[in-house]
Amino acid sequence: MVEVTVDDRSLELPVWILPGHADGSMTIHLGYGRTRTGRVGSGSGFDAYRLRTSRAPWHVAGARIRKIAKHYELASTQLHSNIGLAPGPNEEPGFGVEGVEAERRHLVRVGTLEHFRQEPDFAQHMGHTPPEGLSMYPPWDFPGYAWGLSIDLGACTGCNACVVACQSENNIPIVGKEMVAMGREMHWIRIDRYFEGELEHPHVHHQPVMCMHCEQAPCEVVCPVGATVHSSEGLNDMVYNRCVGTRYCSNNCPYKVRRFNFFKYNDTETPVLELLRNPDVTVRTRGVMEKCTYCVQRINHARIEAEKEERQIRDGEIQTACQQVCPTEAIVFGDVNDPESKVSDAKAKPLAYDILAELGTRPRTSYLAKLRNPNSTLEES
Amino acid sequence: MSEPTASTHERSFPPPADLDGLQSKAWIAAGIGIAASLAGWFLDPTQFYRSYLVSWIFWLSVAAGCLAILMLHHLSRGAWGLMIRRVLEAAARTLPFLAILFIPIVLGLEETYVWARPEAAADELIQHKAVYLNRTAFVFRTVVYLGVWSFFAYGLSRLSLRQDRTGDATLFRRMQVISAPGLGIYCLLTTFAAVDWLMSLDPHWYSSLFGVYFLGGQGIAALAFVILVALYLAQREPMAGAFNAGHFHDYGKLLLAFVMLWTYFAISQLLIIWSADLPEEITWYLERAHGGWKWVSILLVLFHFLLPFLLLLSSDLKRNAKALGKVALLLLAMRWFDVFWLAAPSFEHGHLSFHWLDLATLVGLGGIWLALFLGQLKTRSLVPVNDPYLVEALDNE
Amino acid sequence: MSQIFKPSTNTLARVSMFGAIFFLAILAWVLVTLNRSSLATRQGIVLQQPVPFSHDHHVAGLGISCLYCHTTVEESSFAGIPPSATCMNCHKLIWNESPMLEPVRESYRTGRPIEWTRVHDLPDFVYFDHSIHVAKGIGCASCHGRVDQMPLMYQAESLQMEWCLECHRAPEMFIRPRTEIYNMEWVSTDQETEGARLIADYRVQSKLSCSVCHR
Amino acid sequence: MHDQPRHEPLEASSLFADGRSSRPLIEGTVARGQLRENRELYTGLDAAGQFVSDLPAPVTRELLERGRSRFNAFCSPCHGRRGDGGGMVVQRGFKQPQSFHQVRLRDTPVGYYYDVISRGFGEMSSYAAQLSPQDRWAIVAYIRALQVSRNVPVAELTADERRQLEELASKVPGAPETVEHE
Amino acid sequence: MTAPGKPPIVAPGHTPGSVTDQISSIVLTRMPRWWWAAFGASFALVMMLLYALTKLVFEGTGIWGLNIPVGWGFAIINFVWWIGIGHAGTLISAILLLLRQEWRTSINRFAEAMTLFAVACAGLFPLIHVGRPWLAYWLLPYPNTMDIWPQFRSPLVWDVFAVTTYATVSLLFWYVGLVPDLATLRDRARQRLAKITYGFLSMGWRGSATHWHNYETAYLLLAGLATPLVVSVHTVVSFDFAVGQLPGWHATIFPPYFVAGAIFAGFAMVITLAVPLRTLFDLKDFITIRHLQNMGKVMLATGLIVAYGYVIEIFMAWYSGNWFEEFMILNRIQGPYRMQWYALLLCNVLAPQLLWIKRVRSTPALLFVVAMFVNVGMWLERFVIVVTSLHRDFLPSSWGMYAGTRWDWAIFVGSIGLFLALLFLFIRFLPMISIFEMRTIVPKTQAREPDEVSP
Amino acid sequence: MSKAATKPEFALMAEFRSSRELLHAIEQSQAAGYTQLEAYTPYPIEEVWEALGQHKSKLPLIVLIGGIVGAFTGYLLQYWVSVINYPVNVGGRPLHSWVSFIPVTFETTILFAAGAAVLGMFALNRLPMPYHPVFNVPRFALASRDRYFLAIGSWDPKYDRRATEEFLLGLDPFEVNEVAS
Repeated sequence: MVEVTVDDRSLELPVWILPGHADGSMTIHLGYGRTRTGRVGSGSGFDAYRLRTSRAPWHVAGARIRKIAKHYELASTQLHSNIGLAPGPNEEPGFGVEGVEAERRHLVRVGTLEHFRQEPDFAQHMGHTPPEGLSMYPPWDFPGYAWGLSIDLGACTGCNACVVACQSENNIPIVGKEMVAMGREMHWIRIDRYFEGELEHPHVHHQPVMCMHCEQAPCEVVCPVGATVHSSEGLNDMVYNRCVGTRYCSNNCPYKVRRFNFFKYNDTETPVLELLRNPDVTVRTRGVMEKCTYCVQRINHARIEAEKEERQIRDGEIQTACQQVCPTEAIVFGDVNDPESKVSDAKAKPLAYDILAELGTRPRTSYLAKLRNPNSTLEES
Repeated sequence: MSEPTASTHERSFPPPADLDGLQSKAWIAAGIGIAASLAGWFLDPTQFYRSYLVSWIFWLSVAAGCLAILMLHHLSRGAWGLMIRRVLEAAARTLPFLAILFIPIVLGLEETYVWARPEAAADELIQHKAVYLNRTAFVFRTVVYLGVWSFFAYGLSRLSLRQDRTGDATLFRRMQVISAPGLGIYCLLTTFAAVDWLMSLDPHWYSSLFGVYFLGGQGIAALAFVILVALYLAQREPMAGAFNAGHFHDYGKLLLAFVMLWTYFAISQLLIIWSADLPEEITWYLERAHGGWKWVSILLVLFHFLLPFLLLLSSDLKRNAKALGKVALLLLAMRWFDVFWLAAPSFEHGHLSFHWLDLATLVGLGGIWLALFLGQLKTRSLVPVNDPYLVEALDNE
Repeated sequence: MSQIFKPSTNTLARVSMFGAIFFLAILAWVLVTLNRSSLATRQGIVLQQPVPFSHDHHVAGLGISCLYCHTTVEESSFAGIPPSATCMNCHKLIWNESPMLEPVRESYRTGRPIEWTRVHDLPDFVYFDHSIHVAKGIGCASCHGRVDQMPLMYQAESLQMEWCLECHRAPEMFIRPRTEIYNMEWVSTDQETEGARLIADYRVQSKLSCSVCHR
Repeated sequence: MHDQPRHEPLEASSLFADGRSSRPLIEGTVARGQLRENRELYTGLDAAGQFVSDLPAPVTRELLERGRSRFNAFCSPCHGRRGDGGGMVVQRGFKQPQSFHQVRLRDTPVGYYYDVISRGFGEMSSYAAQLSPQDRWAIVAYIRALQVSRNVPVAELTADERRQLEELASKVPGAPETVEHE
Repeated sequence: MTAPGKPPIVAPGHTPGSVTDQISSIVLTRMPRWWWAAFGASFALVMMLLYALTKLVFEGTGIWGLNIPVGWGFAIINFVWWIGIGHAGTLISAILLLLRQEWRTSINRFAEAMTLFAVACAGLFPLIHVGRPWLAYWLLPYPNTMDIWPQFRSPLVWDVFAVTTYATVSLLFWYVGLVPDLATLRDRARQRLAKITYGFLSMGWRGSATHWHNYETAYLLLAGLATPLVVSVHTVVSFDFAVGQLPGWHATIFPPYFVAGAIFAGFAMVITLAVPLRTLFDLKDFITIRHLQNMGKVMLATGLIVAYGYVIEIFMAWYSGNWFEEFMILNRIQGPYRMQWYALLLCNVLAPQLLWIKRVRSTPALLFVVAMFVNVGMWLERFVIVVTSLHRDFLPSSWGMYAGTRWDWAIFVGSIGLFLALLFLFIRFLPMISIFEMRTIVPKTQAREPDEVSP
Repeated sequence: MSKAATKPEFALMAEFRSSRELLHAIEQSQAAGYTQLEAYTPYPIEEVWEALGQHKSKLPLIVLIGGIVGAFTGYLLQYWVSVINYPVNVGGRPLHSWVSFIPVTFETTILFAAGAAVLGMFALNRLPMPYHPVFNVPRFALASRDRYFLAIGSWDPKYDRRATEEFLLGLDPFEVNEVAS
């Protein structure tokens, strides 16, 4: 921890050094350090208002910083220091290995406009994509709807709106700092952040990751009770009430998008919280696995309405919660069997790619590679 | 019963005279086979090299398997092994000759192995393995495998012969001490040999069970061969009086155990690869499930496992030398199919086809090998007469 | 050594061995039966209600349609329990002094709803939608039984998953013309052919995927 | 998960004094997308505040079918299936409503019927909670159809219909009168 | 038949009568004082186990150190460890019987009991490791009102079948082996209750020729069935991992490698228990140096197979050219759990090499030390397989770390307590050496007629 | 045993000190024409049952049948569950995933076969039978220690209380006892 002193006011704070932050400066978040916000808010964080004056509400110059002998645990879902740099000579072996690995595994695929002009489908050649239909099993047909989703990495700004929208749509419990610190965060969609380039001025890439709804889902095969199986429309169904909680599915999920209720996370006692919850989504109890469902309650609702009117579901009629809130419209959901749908359109683009395609999982969620158009002179400097 | 009794020395077990006749027949078969193979080499060198590789691996697995079973026998000191020890030793002593017979494979390396071809340089994955999969290293390793095996084969044979002469009761202990690390080294080397000779035919594919699977197959090949030789010997003096139903019962049980083991490995590998369905692993099986290869796969399931397994369950059959011989013959034939099934789909990536060169090289190499084997067999007494366990072995019920 | 056991122990020993097997079989049978009995399903059990409302009287006796009270059955997942106002449509003039109906009047006066005891209570992890079933030709009586013959309401079917699947696996055996949805007495003369025709006419897709009911 | 801490429709809630989890709409609030701007459609009144005399929707067979099913479910208990006010509830002592077949009501504009369904009349309560505006108009249309059905001049009947009518009359002496007045 | 230069499998001077008396007297007389102390100590651990389990059921798996990349931890490690240990008993009995290795006789009963108790401990873990243990019965195929069945493609269902079959068959095998001895105890017991109990359990065994004939056939057949069963059980356990896609789990070598590891661990545990027991109960005449030597050899052989597995795993990871595989190995060698990996190599590969030396094989104390190394090493092996593979898998963004909590440890240690407690009860109430089989081999090892015995 | 006086005895039983004596006695009894013999030994001795003419046990057949039943039960259960009763797409695997069905089929095979072996053995041995006349002989307790017994059943056509006893005594037993029924 450090002590920050501005004029005669000082505050003890934990620090987190991130790449790309301007030298000689620090960012302090306001809004924390509260004392009377109830169970969740009280005692969390540090009250930065103590450093703030009405004369200089947003920027303060001349702050002094001093290291103090205290430790404070920070909980983060992105503790993975994803820096695309090899470990330095003085660093512990393994440091920064995540970043090196992320790059080597072609999870985020980025190109420049120049690159794109030369080779439009460059993203599809970055990893190993097995030939289509290569499998030991006879193919399954999805004759009706086939839901799919596409995420444009170029559009994603990492704002986290999708994470919050998903949380409120799907009755996802808030687990608190302790659990997050143990690696038990409960998000059905997460935004993986990767830094690329030099430590001083890295490029930051954001990649939202949710259940890929793999057509050959590794999670399903290993479930002993059939609590996660495929629907006729290609959804990777998660049946909470059938789940006994072996966690085998999570272990076998290459994307690690499944979340487990290690404790009874949902508060079942406080009546006011009952009003908060989406009545169309199960409130999960302890001991069951959960994950992104592509907002299946919305799909079902749309299907029922369409069936009552004896028509097809229209493209865009179903919006997943994450899609609905995405300010940059990076997320597109729809029927991939419909060649006219927006999602089919996105998936047909040359930039489209699947992550970990080499595992033959055939994800229904795919990505559009990120394109940058750097000004070469600016980039140099 | 703990001391060798005098009766052992009274009996001697010289090789029967008609082994010579058999050997001549083997040489004739070898001549015909080799001539045909040479003709094939002129007509279709690629096919010749491929067929030759399959045939060579088949005969090698008989010989090398005999070495493994010999060491297993020394280690376990079971009475079952004594009656066939000389057969095993003779087969194992052919290993250096098989090394010479490997030369054509080296000459045709580019015809059989993708990684040895110039276009392999364009393949990223093969380039990754180039440190391991290159001509020099490949030949060097094969020489090491056969060299080390031959070393053990001759070492054990020499001690065994010395035991015949001196009757030194401590020699069996020395053979045991050699066999313990010997078997371990053997298994390790065979694993790598299987990778080199067979697995690398499809240089993109890998399976860590492959070596063990090949070992299991070798056990069957060797045992089946030994049972056939034992059956042949048991019909002639002096061994006619020595072999009894109990011995064949033991061999049958061992054969059953190896059939089960082989099946176990085969199923394990299939099940693991099938369940995970990883694109880089399944191609190997897909090749063997299409284009006619499916029928070979089914053939292997039925006749390499199911039928022999069911037959060998019966103790009456195991005690009946002739019936057991028929099962052994079937299994030996299936061993060829297995090696063929392991190798051939990776050459062409296409339809199943048999070529007459498959047969020609099999007969040619087989003739040579059998002749060499018989030549080795007839140099010694058919039973290690001074082994302390011999009486027990002869009494075996 | 001398005898420890009497000769009769032999019979006892054998009988007890077979008895054990028999006992286990009986136990299994009892468990299976109990699991499907009304103890587990509440099937056929009349529950205590604040007002002894008789469907028999209102439906069979007066010929009031299901829809008159359960108004949302065609539109929403939930068929709807009528507000006291609906009762009062008639009961402000009829039986308007009956003590039996006092809770209704009180509710109407105060605006505090009558607390009915739920008869058809699916677990909360099951998402049943009335509207689509009604739209696709599944009559009220198919699931709720002959409500018109129930003086007091009870659960007519087990509502267990196997019961749901029975219909979802073979909807043609249960479907009826849309015009007969609220007809309690309707019976098909030729369910199999008629059913198959209706399945095609109504574009019925009987879903068996888990997420159709569980989400 | 059998009983989850969230609200099923009409489930009880311990949070509110009246025990209801389904909260009544607060006065004056309008749900998203349900602002009712079309005055004629939603009130049955025209710009001048007079009852509209034309249906605000095209009269189709479907509309009439819909109207019939709604009428039979919601109106017939009192008004009777024929609209003459002899429903089952009336037979049990409810105040008898007027017959739709009176000349006065035949001439009343459709907006009036809509208004009565929506807001009630006399002992009749409002059916706005049970019936959507569209359904109410459908019922109005059906009432009109009922009224017409009693007043077709014989000349307008087809030959076939006339024959049927005569057959009926021959079987039941004085049938037309009894039918008319029951 | 005794080979030259080998210690005998029964000490000289024994007769069928003396063997019968000595072994049955352990059961029929009072237990020594240390037994009570040892049993009490292990029983205390059982109580701790119960406490921890209660806590677990009421609060949830969250009390363990699990998290999302590492969804399996101590529970599965312990399961595999125990089930591995549970392989030696049936294997010793079955395979050695089939191979006509008579030295098995004096250790088979005790090893089989060990199998049963280890399987009982192992069986506990899959049950408690699930999030909702009260629903674990859904893994069984039974007619139910949901019309939903187990998902037979899942290795966990195979596990259920394999482990229950194994437990059942081991129990039957053990019980069948016990029947003639129960008859012996019935004939020797003094107290009426003991007589009736042993008499009831022995089912009226008379030892007639007909009995023995069918009995021997059954026993041999059971051995023949149990041998592939033993192999299948750990194979199925290995499928729990190998069937997945996870690097470090998905390896075709796993089945034989796990089976060898199981036998390795099982023999180590037999030695761990046999060495003290033969001293404490004065059974050196029956569990001789020869037995210890042989078990040492089996341990060495299986240890070498396990080492072979390590070598092939590393080689194939490189040879595959699959970066995920290569990274998995690199992460074992230099990742955060590298110490566990090195310790595992020390325990499982280096320590057993001492067994090449005959002095080590024939010195009980040294053998015991090596066995302890192997016990620890095999636990570490499962730790490495489960945790190091999971904690860094495909997407670096979801990597994590894992450490057991005190509840993890309490349950692990508690399960050892349970195992020991059951074992102590076993030696209290049942003959830990097969008496009738000892009677069988005594005449062969002792070239003399049995003595006159007064009734 | 007062009962023995009133009821006809069950058998006569001679006790021997060694298996050789027992084998010899069996041979002699058979030579003398006795057929209803039963021998009791403290441990299995193949020669004894061979001498009594028991060669093949029916048990292997029972076990084989058990195994076959088990294999079919296991496989058909899985097939019915996965293909017929509730076919579900699980991770794109075929409904009839025969490869995945191997382990369970194997386990049920073994389970049924082992069950058949144990139950078959008890059935063939007519156990449980806690009471048996031979237990009436006090010294029979030694049959589970180190003594060998030969019993000649009283239903043997050649059986004669006096003559048989004399015959048995002539075989040099340790003792001859009457087995009360």
